[in-house]
Amino acid sequence: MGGSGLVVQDASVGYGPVRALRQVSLEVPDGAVVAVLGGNGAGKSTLLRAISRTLAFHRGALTTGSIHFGGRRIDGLHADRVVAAGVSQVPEGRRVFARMTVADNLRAGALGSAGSRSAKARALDRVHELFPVLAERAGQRAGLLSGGEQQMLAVARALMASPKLLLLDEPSLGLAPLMAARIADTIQEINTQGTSVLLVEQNAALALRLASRAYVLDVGEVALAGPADELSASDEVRRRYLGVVDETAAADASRGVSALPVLRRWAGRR
Amino acid sequence: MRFAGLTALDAVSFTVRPGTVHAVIGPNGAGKSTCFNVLSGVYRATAGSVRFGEHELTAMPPHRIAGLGVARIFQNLALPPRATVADSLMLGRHRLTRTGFLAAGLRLPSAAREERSHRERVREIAAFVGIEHQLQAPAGSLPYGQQKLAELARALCMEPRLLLLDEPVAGMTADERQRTAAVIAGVRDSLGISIVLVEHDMGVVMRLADAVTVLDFGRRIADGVPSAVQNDPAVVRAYLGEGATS
Amino acid sequence: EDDKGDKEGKGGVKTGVGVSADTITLGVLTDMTGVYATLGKSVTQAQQLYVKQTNADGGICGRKLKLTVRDHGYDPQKAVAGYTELEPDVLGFAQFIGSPFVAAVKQRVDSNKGLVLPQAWSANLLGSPYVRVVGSTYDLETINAIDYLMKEKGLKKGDNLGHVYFEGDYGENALKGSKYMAKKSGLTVVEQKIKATDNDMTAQVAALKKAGVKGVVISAGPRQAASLVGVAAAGKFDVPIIGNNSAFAPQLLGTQAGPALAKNYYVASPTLPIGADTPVAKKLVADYKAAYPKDALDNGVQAGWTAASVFGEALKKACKSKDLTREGLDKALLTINSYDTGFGVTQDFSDPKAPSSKESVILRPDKSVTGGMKVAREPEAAEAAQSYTTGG
Amino acid sequence: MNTFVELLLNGLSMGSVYALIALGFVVIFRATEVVNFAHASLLLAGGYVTASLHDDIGFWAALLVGIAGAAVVGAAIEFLVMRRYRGSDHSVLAIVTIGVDILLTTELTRRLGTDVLSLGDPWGDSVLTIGSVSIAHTRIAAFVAAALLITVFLLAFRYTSWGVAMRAAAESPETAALMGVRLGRVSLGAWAVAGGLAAVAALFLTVFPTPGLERATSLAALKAFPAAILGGLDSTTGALVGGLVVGVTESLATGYQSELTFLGRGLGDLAPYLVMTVILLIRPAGLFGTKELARV
Amino acid sequence: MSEVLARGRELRSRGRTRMTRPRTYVWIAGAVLLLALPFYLDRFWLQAGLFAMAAAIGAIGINLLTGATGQLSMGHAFFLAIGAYGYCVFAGEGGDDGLTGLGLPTWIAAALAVGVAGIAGGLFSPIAGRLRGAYLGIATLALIFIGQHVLFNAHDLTGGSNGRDVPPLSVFGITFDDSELVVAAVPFGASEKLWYAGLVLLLGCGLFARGVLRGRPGRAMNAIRDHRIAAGVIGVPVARYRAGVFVLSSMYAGLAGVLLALVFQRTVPDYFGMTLSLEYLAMIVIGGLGSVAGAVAGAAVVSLLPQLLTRYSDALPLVSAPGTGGITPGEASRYLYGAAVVAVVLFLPGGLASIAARRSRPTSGPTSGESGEER
Ligand SMILES: Nc1ncnc2c1ncn2[C@@H]1O[C@H](COP(=O)(O)OP(=O)(O)OP(=O)(O)O)[C@@H](O)[C@H]1O
Ligand SMILES: Nc1ncnc2c1ncn2[C@@H]1O[C@H](COP(=O)(O)OP(=O)(O)OP(=O)(O)O)[C@@H](O)[C@H]1O
Ligand SMILES: [Mg+2]
Ligand SMILES: [Mg+2]
Repeated sequence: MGGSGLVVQDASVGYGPVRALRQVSLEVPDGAVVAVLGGNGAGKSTLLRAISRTLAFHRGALTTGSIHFGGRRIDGLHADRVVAAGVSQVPEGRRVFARMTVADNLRAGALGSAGSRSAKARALDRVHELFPVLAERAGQRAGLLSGGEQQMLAVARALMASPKLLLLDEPSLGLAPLMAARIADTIQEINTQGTSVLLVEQNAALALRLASRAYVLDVGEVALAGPADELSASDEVRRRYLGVVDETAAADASRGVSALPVLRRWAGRR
Repeated sequence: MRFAGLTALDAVSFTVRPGTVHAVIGPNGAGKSTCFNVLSGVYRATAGSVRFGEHELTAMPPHRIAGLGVARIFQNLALPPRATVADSLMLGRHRLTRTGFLAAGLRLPSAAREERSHRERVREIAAFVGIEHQLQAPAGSLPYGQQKLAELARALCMEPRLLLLDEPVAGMTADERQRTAAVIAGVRDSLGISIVLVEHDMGVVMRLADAVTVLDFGRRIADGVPSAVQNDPAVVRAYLGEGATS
Repeated sequence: EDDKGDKEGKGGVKTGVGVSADTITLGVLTDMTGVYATLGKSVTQAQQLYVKQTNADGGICGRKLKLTVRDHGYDPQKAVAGYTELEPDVLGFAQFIGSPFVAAVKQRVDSNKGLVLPQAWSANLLGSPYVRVVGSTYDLETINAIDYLMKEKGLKKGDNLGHVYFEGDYGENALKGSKYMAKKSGLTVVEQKIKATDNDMTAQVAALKKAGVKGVVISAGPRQAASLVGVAAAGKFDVPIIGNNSAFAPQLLGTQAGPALAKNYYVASPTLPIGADTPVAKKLVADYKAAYPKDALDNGVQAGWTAASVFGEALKKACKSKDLTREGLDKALLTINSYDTGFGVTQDFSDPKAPSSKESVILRPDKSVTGGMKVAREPEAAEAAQSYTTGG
Repeated sequence: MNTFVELLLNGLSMGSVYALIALGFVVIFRATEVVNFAHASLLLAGGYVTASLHDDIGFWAALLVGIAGAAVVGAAIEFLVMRRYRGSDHSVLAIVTIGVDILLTTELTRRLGTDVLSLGDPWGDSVLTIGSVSIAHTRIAAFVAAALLITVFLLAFRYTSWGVAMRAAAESPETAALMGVRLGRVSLGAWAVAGGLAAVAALFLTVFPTPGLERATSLAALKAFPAAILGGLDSTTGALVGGLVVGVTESLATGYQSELTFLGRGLGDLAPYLVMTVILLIRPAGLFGTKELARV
Repeated sequence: MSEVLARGRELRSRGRTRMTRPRTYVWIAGAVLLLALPFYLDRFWLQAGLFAMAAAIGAIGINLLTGATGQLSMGHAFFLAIGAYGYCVFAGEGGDDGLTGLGLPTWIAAALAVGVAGIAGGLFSPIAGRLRGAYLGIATLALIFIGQHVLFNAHDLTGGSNGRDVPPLSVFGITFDDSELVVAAVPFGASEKLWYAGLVLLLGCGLFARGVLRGRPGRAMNAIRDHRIAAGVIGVPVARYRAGVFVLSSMYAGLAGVLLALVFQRTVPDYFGMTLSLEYLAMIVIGGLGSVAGAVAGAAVVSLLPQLLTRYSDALPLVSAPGTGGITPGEASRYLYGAAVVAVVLFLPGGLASIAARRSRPTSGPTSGESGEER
């Protein structure tokens, strides 16, 4: 365990009978940005849950393997202890505290951090300049924010804890291109400030641009792993995750249709 | 559309031609979902009106609007996590079925017949969307992307005449996006229903949309065919950002 | 029902349900975990004491007495279930707490003829030859109480009389009494209905004050009485306050309210207090203290004892006439017309329509005597009470 | 007229006791969204400890121990029982508290037996009389205590992270855990606090004008339901206002009973519920409660 | 009883072909047993059973409302009261001790009582429609207090604190009273006869509720519980459905009330208090939210347990005679009851119904906890 940072060693996860991860090993060196790609159900979120110890909330459990952070073993800790250890996560699908105000959501984000009041204040300012809308809406209840605004809040909330390692589960989900770009810049920025990042992202182009290293999960197993640029070169990745750019809408659509069973109108309609 | 203080939608107007995909795009918080909420009766417009064919939707309760064949998928998933996908889809059939408390309670043959025929149709639609093998799984255990598909299927189960899609491909990988895009195109072509599409993935928008409306701060800043809109400087400034096109 | 076929028992005594060659089984449906727990506990313990002693001196009719106790915790379902369970195996019920429940099984009692002595003094329970109220009913008690206020405490024609009473059988029956008395002697009753959950009588006192009442009757629980008296005293509202038998518990004398109670509170009771210096009373006190050192000597004790001894007396009479069947027991009871339970009041059971006595003793709290009660007026029935037809 | 004033005052003072009880509900609801039916037995526990100790160690010490004791009981309930159910449906948890309540109440009433215990408070039955209006010292004390405690909690919730942690934990345990909230601690704390509050409430429930602590004391906890609800189940201010409203309604309904005979007598404990229903019709989440969201 | 239904449920969830045979045997065995009981058990047991059946009917009702539609109700006892007293008023002969009574044929009276309960539910549903969760729950508590107030004060209708007699039911010339008719040398009193009436009613109610839950209405109800707004957008008339369910569950309560009244032979106002409402909640939680079998199982437990504990209280461990300072039988049974409530929920998340579900699905899936719930 010489390598500090995050080390996941052949972790397997099951949700009851459902096997979600098989023998997954992965490493996030200090100060690195590592991306995880994978199709639906590949197990990306599961991986993050395993690291942040929130599997139990989904009736899942780590069956084999170990997870170390900064040389310290963290599987077996409670979720809140993991946070205390400096790992914070942006959960999939926003998960803002809908009934609390934006401001309180941000305060909640800072709960886990050991930082001083002033540190928290600074974090808050930074977050506000990143996402001005959150400052405007400080008093509004988070559940009323728009999808994207909620996403921003979710990211901002995680930033409030000023963690050592940031786990991002699809941070650009539902963000406008402009905003997605800004998130990307943010990730770079906090990374340069020394926070290492484990990035699960469907926007593979963006992910691979940011990451130094990337893993590709497929149905619960690591299918590919390597330096980001190598992966982005591999045509498997290009096809599945970067999407084939040079295809016209019409052709593509028609291909899809012919590939799919055509749905006939429903006869039973009166 | 106004909420304490802020104006989420400000005199927005656009028309969706039958059998086309009409994209509504715009920065976060521009008012797209609000627009959907107004269309589907969740919010009541403070001013202005919504017409659907010969019907005036403005003051209708949601279920009436749904009854007219307006279906939508939600930006934040709204699938009951513990119910099986099949049941969620059957719920989509609600407006097309008649069985009431009595009929269901007394298990009248009519109820059974109805149930059977509609389950059949649900299977078709699930297959069409590509989640037939998940029908018996509790929706909550599906990965995010497939839950999105399940929602789409549920909307289709309503046999809609107007389909409102709020970020249908969010959280999917590129090829899954293409597949979903194809499904949507397939819906338009094989059922010929009109679709309003809210999506941040310009690729998909460009592929699918026949017309595009761009909102910002609840106001309409552009309207037209995709290619034109894409190069509209206002849109680039407010939404796409330099170089982020395609 | 099947073993109802009466048999010739040993000693040529006809026996039936609940009576075997060597035991007489009596049912006890009590409440030791519900709202009447305080009463139920004392009554039951007293009755068990009675049984123990009777058996000690040879039992009745050469048979030992046996109590089968069921604690229904004032839950109607349990109560009815308890009755259904015990009825086929017991001769009768020496105790049944909760007049609504007694009412609930009344029909069945009439058909199976098993004697029931309810621990409730509501006139609504009268009328059945098999459900017999021991001592004066609440309405009579209230009449006597008011009579005392008028004779001794300067309450007079034309005055307003406050009546604070429980919702339910007890309170409403008492109210009948006060209404009747008011009509008789030109008073106006100011009603204040309360519930068992009300423990703070401040609002009631304020209301009564406003109405300018010259005396107050309280037909509620000890707590309410204590609160009422306390608040009245504190608010310099010193009109005489008198309560029904159930509106006092000696435990109260230990609390804040103690002094006020001793000063200005009276209680109407169907018999002399447990602390009376009759031989029976003295013996009971001694034995009870011995048997249950930890527990207070409240009126429940002698109520329970009285009921038990009445039952015992009836059994003895039935034994004489060689008929321990339910019918026999009933006949026997009807012949008892002047039985002194040892607490100063003679009981007359010859008329099923009437309570066994119309008299009440007026007591007043006193820390020094056992049971915390001493006599303020000897047993007596007001003429209004004589003329009053119960339940009417 | 001054009957009215007297009734009003009495209502307010009684109301402040209800407010204390309601506050207990609110604290637990905030932290766990559970309606706690075991609060009644917590009352009894607190009162019992105080009552059985004051002779030996003096009232104030006894009260402190009582508060501590009740807090421990509360914490124990959370630790031994509620914790096992985390994540279950809220109505399920409510039922569990009922089970707990049955257990505790049975035990405590068994210990209480037929006694009526005094808590040995310093105020006795002395009253403050202004003009023809008199109000018991105990009630003034209750009022002060309630006001104090509730302000304390308001401040605590506003200015410490505790309140945020509570609400986060209540709304989504998983996400809260991701924020580093120690779910166990939060709910444990909440239950302990609720216990302590119950002990204080028990004190004022059992002092003059009520004779003392005995098995029926706990029934008063029911009165706090309408209080907590009409104030808004998750609002401390709500608890106070709700308590006062209930107290006043009850007092007036009783005091003017003879004027309200057409509604049938003994409206005392019905009236608060009627008021509550009306308020809920106008404000479905109570006066100060957070409204339910309407956004998809 | 619950067993049978529970298995019935599986019959659906598992493949029919393979399962049917053993299941049907269980069905038949259970049925025969239940039909035979009156010939062997004495009145206490039959009465206990009847209480349980009535409770089961009520529990099914509240499970439709709270379990399946997510509307927490603590006012169930109120509707039971309406059923019970409604029956008395409709069927009772007027006049006797100043009680109003319409003296209708008893079976009509029963039907009317159920109807009235339903109407009462309908009248309350506008309020219910505005409230949610705990707020709704405690708002419904108001019903209890109103109910109690009326029961105690509207003397000429309710007979006040001592309640009023319940005229025995009579249908097809059979009168369900104690006038003994002897069947196979066994005297048939009220309980014996009512037993069969109870069985029929319970079976009917159970099947009806299952039909509702499995079918279109059930899905709509669940949707309302899980995501109200979405349900509306998908085309479920939310307000109407909530009202509908409220009416339906009130009717179940009403029927339960009628049956209870017939068993009690006297209505007792104290009975229809808050405790009863909470017991009904306990039933569905213990049995399993949202499932019919669960409701029945829960009802059996919650209503039988206390009676049995009381009956055998002397036999309970470490009890001592009253006065000796130890635990009295009554207290002991309270302890056990409380402990049972906690324990059942603790060890069977998803309620008793989940046992059945587990057995049918040994590899407990991620949501096996809830698999008792029909969704
Ligand atoms: N709570 C759960 N119960 C049962 N199975 C689950 C649960 N959550 C996830 N799974 C299963 O685990 C596998 C991995 O799910 P996961 O959510 O990690 O995929 P993902 O890579 O995050 O997909 P997406 O990109 O759509 O978020 C999937 O097959 C999913 O069905
Ligand atoms: N019920 C509400 N109360 C208050 N504000 C609201 C409400 N609903 C929406 N808003 C505000 O209106 C604005 C528009 O919201 P909307 O959800 O329509 O944005 P959007 O275009 O869907 O953005 P996104 O692309 O992020 O989903 C947002 O700023 C949001 O905060
Ligand atoms: Mg995921
Ligand atoms: Mg949106």
